[in-house]
Amino acid sequence: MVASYVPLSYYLLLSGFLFACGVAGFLIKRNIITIFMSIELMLNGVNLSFVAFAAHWHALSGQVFVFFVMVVAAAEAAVGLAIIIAVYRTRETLNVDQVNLLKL
Amino acid sequence: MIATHAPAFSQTLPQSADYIRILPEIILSVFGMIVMVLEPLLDEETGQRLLGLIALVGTLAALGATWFMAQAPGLAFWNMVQVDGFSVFFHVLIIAIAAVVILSSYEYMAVQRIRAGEYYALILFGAVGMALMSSAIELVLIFIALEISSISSYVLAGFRRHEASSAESSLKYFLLGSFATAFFLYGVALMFGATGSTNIDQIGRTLVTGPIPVLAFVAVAFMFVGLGFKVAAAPFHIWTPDVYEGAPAPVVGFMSTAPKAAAFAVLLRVVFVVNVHDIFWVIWISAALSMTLGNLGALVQSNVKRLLAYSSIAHAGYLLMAFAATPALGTSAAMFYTAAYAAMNLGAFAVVSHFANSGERYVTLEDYEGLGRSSPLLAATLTIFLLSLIGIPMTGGFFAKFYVFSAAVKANLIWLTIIGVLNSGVGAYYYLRIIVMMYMRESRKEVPVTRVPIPLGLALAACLAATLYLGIFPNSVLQYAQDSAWQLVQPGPPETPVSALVSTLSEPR
Amino acid sequence: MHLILFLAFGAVCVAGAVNLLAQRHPINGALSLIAVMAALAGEYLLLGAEFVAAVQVIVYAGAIMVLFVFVIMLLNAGVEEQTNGSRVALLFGVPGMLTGSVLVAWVVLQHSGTESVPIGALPGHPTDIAQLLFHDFLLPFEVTSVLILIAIMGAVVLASKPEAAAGKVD
Amino acid sequence: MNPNLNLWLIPVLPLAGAAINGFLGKKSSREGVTAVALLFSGAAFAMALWVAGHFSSLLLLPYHEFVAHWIRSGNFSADFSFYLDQLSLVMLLVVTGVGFLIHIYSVGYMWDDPSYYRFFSYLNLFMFFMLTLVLAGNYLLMFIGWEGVGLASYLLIGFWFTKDSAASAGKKAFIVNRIGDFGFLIALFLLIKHFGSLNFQVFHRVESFKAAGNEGLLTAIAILLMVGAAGKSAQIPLYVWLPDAMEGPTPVSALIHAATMVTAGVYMVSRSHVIFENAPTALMVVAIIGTLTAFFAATIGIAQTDIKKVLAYSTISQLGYMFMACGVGAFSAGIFHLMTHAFFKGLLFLGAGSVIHAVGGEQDMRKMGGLRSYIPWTFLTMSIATLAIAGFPPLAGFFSKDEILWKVFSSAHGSWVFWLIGVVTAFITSFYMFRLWFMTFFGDYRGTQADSHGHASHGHDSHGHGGPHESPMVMLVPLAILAVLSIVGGWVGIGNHFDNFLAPVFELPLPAQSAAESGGHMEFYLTIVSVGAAFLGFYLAYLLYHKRQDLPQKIADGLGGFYQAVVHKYYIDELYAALFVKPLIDGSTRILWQDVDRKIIDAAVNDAGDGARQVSDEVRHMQSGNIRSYAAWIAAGSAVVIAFMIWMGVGAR
Amino acid sequence: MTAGAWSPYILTLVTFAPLLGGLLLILFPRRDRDIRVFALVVTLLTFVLSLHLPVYFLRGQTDFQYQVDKQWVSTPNIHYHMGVDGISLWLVVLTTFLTPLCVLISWKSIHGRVKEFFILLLILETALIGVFTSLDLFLFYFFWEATLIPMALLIGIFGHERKVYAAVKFFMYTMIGSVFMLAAILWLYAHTGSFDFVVIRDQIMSGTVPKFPAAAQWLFLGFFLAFAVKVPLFPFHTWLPDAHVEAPTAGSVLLAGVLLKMGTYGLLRFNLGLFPEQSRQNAPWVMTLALIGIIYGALVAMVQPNMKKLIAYSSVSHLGFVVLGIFSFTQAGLNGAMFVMLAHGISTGGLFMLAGILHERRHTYEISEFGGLASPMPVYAASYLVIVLASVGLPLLNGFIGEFLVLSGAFQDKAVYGILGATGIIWSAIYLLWMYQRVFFGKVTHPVNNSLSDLSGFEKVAIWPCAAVALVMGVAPILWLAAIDPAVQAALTPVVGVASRVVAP
Repeated sequence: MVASYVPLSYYLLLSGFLFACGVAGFLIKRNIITIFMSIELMLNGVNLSFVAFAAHWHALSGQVFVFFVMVVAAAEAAVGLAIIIAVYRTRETLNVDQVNLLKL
Repeated sequence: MIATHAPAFSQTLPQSADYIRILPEIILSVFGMIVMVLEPLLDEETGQRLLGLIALVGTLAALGATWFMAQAPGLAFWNMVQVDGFSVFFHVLIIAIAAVVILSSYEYMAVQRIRAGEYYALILFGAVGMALMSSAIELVLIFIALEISSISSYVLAGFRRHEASSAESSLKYFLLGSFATAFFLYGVALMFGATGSTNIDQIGRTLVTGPIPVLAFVAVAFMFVGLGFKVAAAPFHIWTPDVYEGAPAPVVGFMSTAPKAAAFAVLLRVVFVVNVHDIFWVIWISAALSMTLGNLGALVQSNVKRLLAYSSIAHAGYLLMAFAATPALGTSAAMFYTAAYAAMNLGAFAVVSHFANSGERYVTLEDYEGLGRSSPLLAATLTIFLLSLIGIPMTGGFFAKFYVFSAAVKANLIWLTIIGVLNSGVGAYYYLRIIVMMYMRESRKEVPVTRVPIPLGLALAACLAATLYLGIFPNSVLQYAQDSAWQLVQPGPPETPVSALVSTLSEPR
Repeated sequence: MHLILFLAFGAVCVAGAVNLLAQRHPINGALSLIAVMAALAGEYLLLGAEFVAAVQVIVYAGAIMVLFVFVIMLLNAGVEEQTNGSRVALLFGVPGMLTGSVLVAWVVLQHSGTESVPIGALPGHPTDIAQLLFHDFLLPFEVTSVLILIAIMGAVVLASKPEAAAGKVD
Repeated sequence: MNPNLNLWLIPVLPLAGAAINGFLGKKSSREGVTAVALLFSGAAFAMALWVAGHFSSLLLLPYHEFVAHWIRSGNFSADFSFYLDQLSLVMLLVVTGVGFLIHIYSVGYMWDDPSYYRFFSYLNLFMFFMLTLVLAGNYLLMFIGWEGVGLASYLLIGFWFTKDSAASAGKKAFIVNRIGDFGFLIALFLLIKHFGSLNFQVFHRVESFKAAGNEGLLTAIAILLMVGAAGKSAQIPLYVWLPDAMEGPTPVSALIHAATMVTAGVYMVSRSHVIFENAPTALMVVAIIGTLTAFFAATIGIAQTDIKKVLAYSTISQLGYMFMACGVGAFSAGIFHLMTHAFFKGLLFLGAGSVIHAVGGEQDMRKMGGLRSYIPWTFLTMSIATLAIAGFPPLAGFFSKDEILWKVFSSAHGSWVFWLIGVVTAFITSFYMFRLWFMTFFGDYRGTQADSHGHASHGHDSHGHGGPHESPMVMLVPLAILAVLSIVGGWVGIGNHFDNFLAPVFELPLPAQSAAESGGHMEFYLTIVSVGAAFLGFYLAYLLYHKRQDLPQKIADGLGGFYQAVVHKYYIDELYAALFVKPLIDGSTRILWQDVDRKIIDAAVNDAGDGARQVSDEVRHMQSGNIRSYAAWIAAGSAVVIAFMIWMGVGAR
Repeated sequence: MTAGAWSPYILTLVTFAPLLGGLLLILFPRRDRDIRVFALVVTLLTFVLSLHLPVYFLRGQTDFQYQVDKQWVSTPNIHYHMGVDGISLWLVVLTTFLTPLCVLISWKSIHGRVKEFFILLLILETALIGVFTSLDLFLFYFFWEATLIPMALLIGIFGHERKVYAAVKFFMYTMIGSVFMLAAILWLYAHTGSFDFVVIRDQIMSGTVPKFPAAAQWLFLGFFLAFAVKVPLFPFHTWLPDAHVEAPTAGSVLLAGVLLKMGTYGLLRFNLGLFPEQSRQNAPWVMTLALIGIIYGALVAMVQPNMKKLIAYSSVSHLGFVVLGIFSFTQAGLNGAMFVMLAHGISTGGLFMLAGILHERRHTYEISEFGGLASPMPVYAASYLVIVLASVGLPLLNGFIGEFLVLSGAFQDKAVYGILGATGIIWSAIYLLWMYQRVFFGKVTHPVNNSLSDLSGFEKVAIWPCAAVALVMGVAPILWLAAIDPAVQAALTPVVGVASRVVAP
């Protein structure tokens, strides 16, 4: 019976993988929106480990944290997308590599 | 190993004391809403004045409120916020910064044709977040507050959004900011995993007892990345110049002081309360890097805002030196530094924003040629701020650097100190360049010099007064900082490891 | 049994994440992200966090991602072109990311203990959560209102047409 | 107890004169200036005489007079204190007396000079310093006078500063003297280090010091002192400044560069005789230098055509005699010659001045001749002086020179080599002096009026007037007095009176009659020889420059290169220029300034600055402006941080 | 004694009177004449006040006098601790003496921005006095840095062609030099818990400072570097010529007259006072540098075509004497060093004024532009000669006393030092007299020079005091030495104390 339980570390590995994917996405994707999405991916990864730890510690506060993360994610989404729109208005592009007026 | 809250449902409601302990935040948000609501009802001109006035009143009221808050030290809202000298200090600082920024924005609003309502509201709300950061001891709250301050800064950075540069800076700030936030968050998660709690005090207590799990180390690392980004510490500083260059000048003044102060407050709590002293080396290196990169980067800049951005990186480096020092000294030194830095940097940016004129046309060094002749008073003021940034006696910057360095030396960080003093020597050069431009060159280009409006004058006067006061009578402020720092780190975790660690290398050889 | 479920959901997550990286078109990226979220909801269920799972589906996958898709449509973002603006990203970033994640993974395996998590070990009853949310975490909860307020305001300020602003001052 | 002589007044009086003339002279009339100058220098002379009068009444000698503290540093102290004994008395009289006479002479000589007052102010200033030197109670005070006379001579040589040669000559004199002073200073440092004091009382400790096995140190001190003396008294190798110094007005040459200042070296050496006597090696050095200088300078004197240059070299040569004397321990003889030399050489210069004055500023003897009819008085006095210096008995020069030669031969430190050279020098001396005499006063006048006008232009003290003419009374009177002194001045040496007078200073045993007896005949023969040398010189000069005036040219051609060398003073100046001056200037300019300062140090500094900017440029390029690269930095940085922390954490447990 | 009533306040008064004046000046209307007069009055007043110090100074007493010690900042424990001994006493007076002359010399030469000029000058004076009077290391550093800005601005705003370069160079050189001192000071504070010079010195002497032996050498170097740059010692001297050539006359006067002394004063007070043992150990190479400075400076000065550059390099040479004297650790050497400081302040200050006067008339410092000036401007030439001779070190003028004492001190320490140093007297004669000849003697080469006007009233009033003081100092050095000697003796005792330990084997 015990054997069939899933070790905590598995969850953590999964969450870590998601987080890493998010980072990778930020690094390799060109489209601003996609980059933003990979940030969301990172947050999801974090959420998973929160929940896993919550279960591990028997501490609900972990789960509560997840809610707040979601709220923040929503807020970020709203503002972020607005910013993206603003940028698109001024630059007519969604490619990060072309958003580099400010440099040096 | 029990969760923060009692499993039994306690039906107690918040006491009035709880509310008093967050009174400034409440007042700020209330005024923020008022501004927001009034904004559509007023036409442009009256809007500019009235809303600004209201916001100013709000900040002043909040400042008053901090006094009440200071009267009621202790925990509030079930260990969410802790009111102590430390948090009061940063409340006052942040709110004062907000007030000054509002004052110095008055003219800017009109010149840059910016919608005042949201602007002031955002500043007020942002102040709420930052103030909370300084008093929160619950990672959840810290996270939320951090986000509030960040998001408001993202938006403020993009306020001149018909300018491509402004939008871009906003985007950069936003994307990288949330990227860093994710790191911070992951750190929090791991910390929660390592200790089973998200309450800083509890974490600290857990970690002091028994061996520290490696997970905690990783967690601290991740949190440091997140916070390091916010305070623009190398190697996470890299966003700063671009964002500062693109963002509206007064906003930069705000961004470079208030959120930084708040982030430093959090960092202080994290580093010194969650005392994983091995972070020491990371901070050591980060400090050295920040100073060096910041100063070197600034040497050849021709855009004043960008130059000051690099200088802010360097100053973050100086500040971090304090973190590498022993808690009590380091904390007080860092607190003093944030205050002094806020005063002088706000002042400098106030001048810059006034001088930049509409569309921020005049922000290159050449534009400052002969300013000493065309408007001596303004030039003299800016000079004093710059001297303070260099760290010349009679100015706050001098004592700030001085305390940080002496804290470092006390902790036997001889080499870090030498790097620091060398940097402050080299750094003098680029501030001097501005002074040289203003006094020793004749203006070649026609730069209109508009007279300084009263609000800006007030702002400048305030900054000037603060800078000089801190430079001549640093005692009171420093005393306060030290007392509160003492409270903060009491019962200070054993300092021996740190000293032992550093004393090994810092033997003069 | 649980292990199998975990692996199943996990496989979906991984697939979705990788797909997000692989896909060139934002829409596909968004869809694969939604898939990831859905699968995560499953994982939450395995961990006994029903309420979280629900919210995950409703708010995250439902609301936020819809917003994304909406914006993608609005700006009718096409397939991203393969510019290479940054060598640094590939020279330092990716290796850094890899080493970092490997290290973290190693730490997780080594030091977080492998004691397994039984199903339903932590019944996340809405009542308990409410108790936490509206009592212990009351302040953060209230503060989020400010956060959202800012978000809305920011969105309005930034997304509103510049002409509007210009016309306003004229 | 001694009566208070108020010696300090003697130097201070001329100083007052100098100050008054210096500040007020410009306004006041020539007569006023004259009055002040003569009054104060005369007062000094009178005072000196008065002191001499009271000298016998002094109970204990030397007489000390403390005036005021000067330097007090730790246990070292040097005060304004004066010191009087027979030696300084002699010097005092010579300086004030000759000085006063020359003041009088100058009134006539400089009357037409536009900056008359400046001249007398300088001249009084010189008197002040010279008297300080003579009366000083310690070496440091002496050093004041020492450098002070250097200053005065600098000012007076460069008196006609619009003339570049004059200015350069002044500078040269000062700097060469400085080189000598350098040695003097080091000697003083040695004294301070080992005796802790510079007062002349240290002499009492010299014997014990030597007994302690420090003869080497004493030798060093003595030689260094000699270096100083060589600078001041124009001895080899530092004599080069004196001939140039003739650029100054002739009275200056007479006073400073013949009678008084240049003899300061002799005085100083005699003053330090205790040290020298205890350092035989040093004595030998002094003797050699003196002898060489005497001979060497004399040879140069042969070929000079400028009347003053001839006298200059003869001065150097005569000073050489004095050092020769000192070198063999016959200090009194040296001082004796110093005194007589002051008389006749002063007279010679004044006479030469009178001649120059007469021919309107001409100094080249080839443009003179036959002047004895024009300026009889000058001729007469000059002749006396010439006889005196040539060493014809019974004139002053004879006694002193003879004394020296005898001492050189007889004294313990002496040797016949010195004597031989001395005699040859005496011959040469008499030869070139009579050469001068004949060229100037005999034959027929070779100068033209046009010349005198021509020379009037280059800033000289000349006034275009017709024909050579006798000088005014005010100039002739000093000539006369000095002439008398040149005759009788030597008589004090008869029967060793002079020696005996100075004996207490030099602590010589009074010359035992026995020694005189034994040496009596020998001394007589030697005297014959030297006098013979003098006559020989006279005859040769007569032969070459009066009887067969074509011969000199032939001989010159015969000698060829050597003659040229002599004419050009053996190219010593050129040598020094090539050896020291040029390398110094070029080296400093090229290597030190251009290379080290600019190309190395300053360049290094600036490069550091530029380097910083270079790095800064690199740093800026981190700021590529590309968001993804920024993210990459963050990711990489965080990776490092995480790795480090994990390492730490693993280490921690 | 009547001084008693004043004594606690006099130093504060003297130090801050100029600053007060400067602040008042800010409120003045821009009427140049009033500003000049006011500045003159203030500086003269300061001078008169400062005379109180030597008048009531208790000679032969070694410890600090007129002390005032109030706590300024409680933590870190910074005190407003001021006091003078025989060493700093005269430097203060030197400062207050030179500043009025600077005002006079700038009377006509400064046209634009007169107000700023005099404000800066007054602030500078306060900072300079403060450096010499403060006994609290922090306070000292405070004033030390404070001198930087006004000087840099004076050079940069009122200077000549390459003023900016010179100003920045000056600033950066000194800044970077002094930060090391800051580090050293901080270390001392960290390990002694005090900034008070006296306290720290006593603690070090009693050997109660933890880790001191290990750090001492570095601390010594930290202080030394800051001072060496200021002096300036040989390899660090290149800022000086530029700064001097570009600076306005008053700037040069104070720079050469006082600022450089800050360096030597620091060496004497702090390096000797706090690190006697290290001073001993490092003396050989320090003295070598000093000797190089003496000879090198002189030789380079000799070939300068620019009068001000020449004087600047001569300062390098003279200050070399000072360092030589200080590190000879002999009574004579230190007395001499102190005396050279004062003498150099007077004579070089005078030289710069004279050069400035010439520049006013001809707007150039090139020596080749002049020649034969003695004819058109005799009084000027005479005054110049006196100052030159003082600087050459002619007995009975101030230069000689100091150099003689220094050299004899150095000689007592090691003969070769004295001998090499003594060559300096030859060099100085060469370059100064040569320059004097080229400028004043010979015929007037440039016709324009014929019409040069001689010294004006103001200029006489500015120059002649220097000449007079030079003479008095030469004739009656006892007046100064009486106060200096005991102080120097006190300063020496620790060094002599360690001497036995160090040079034993």
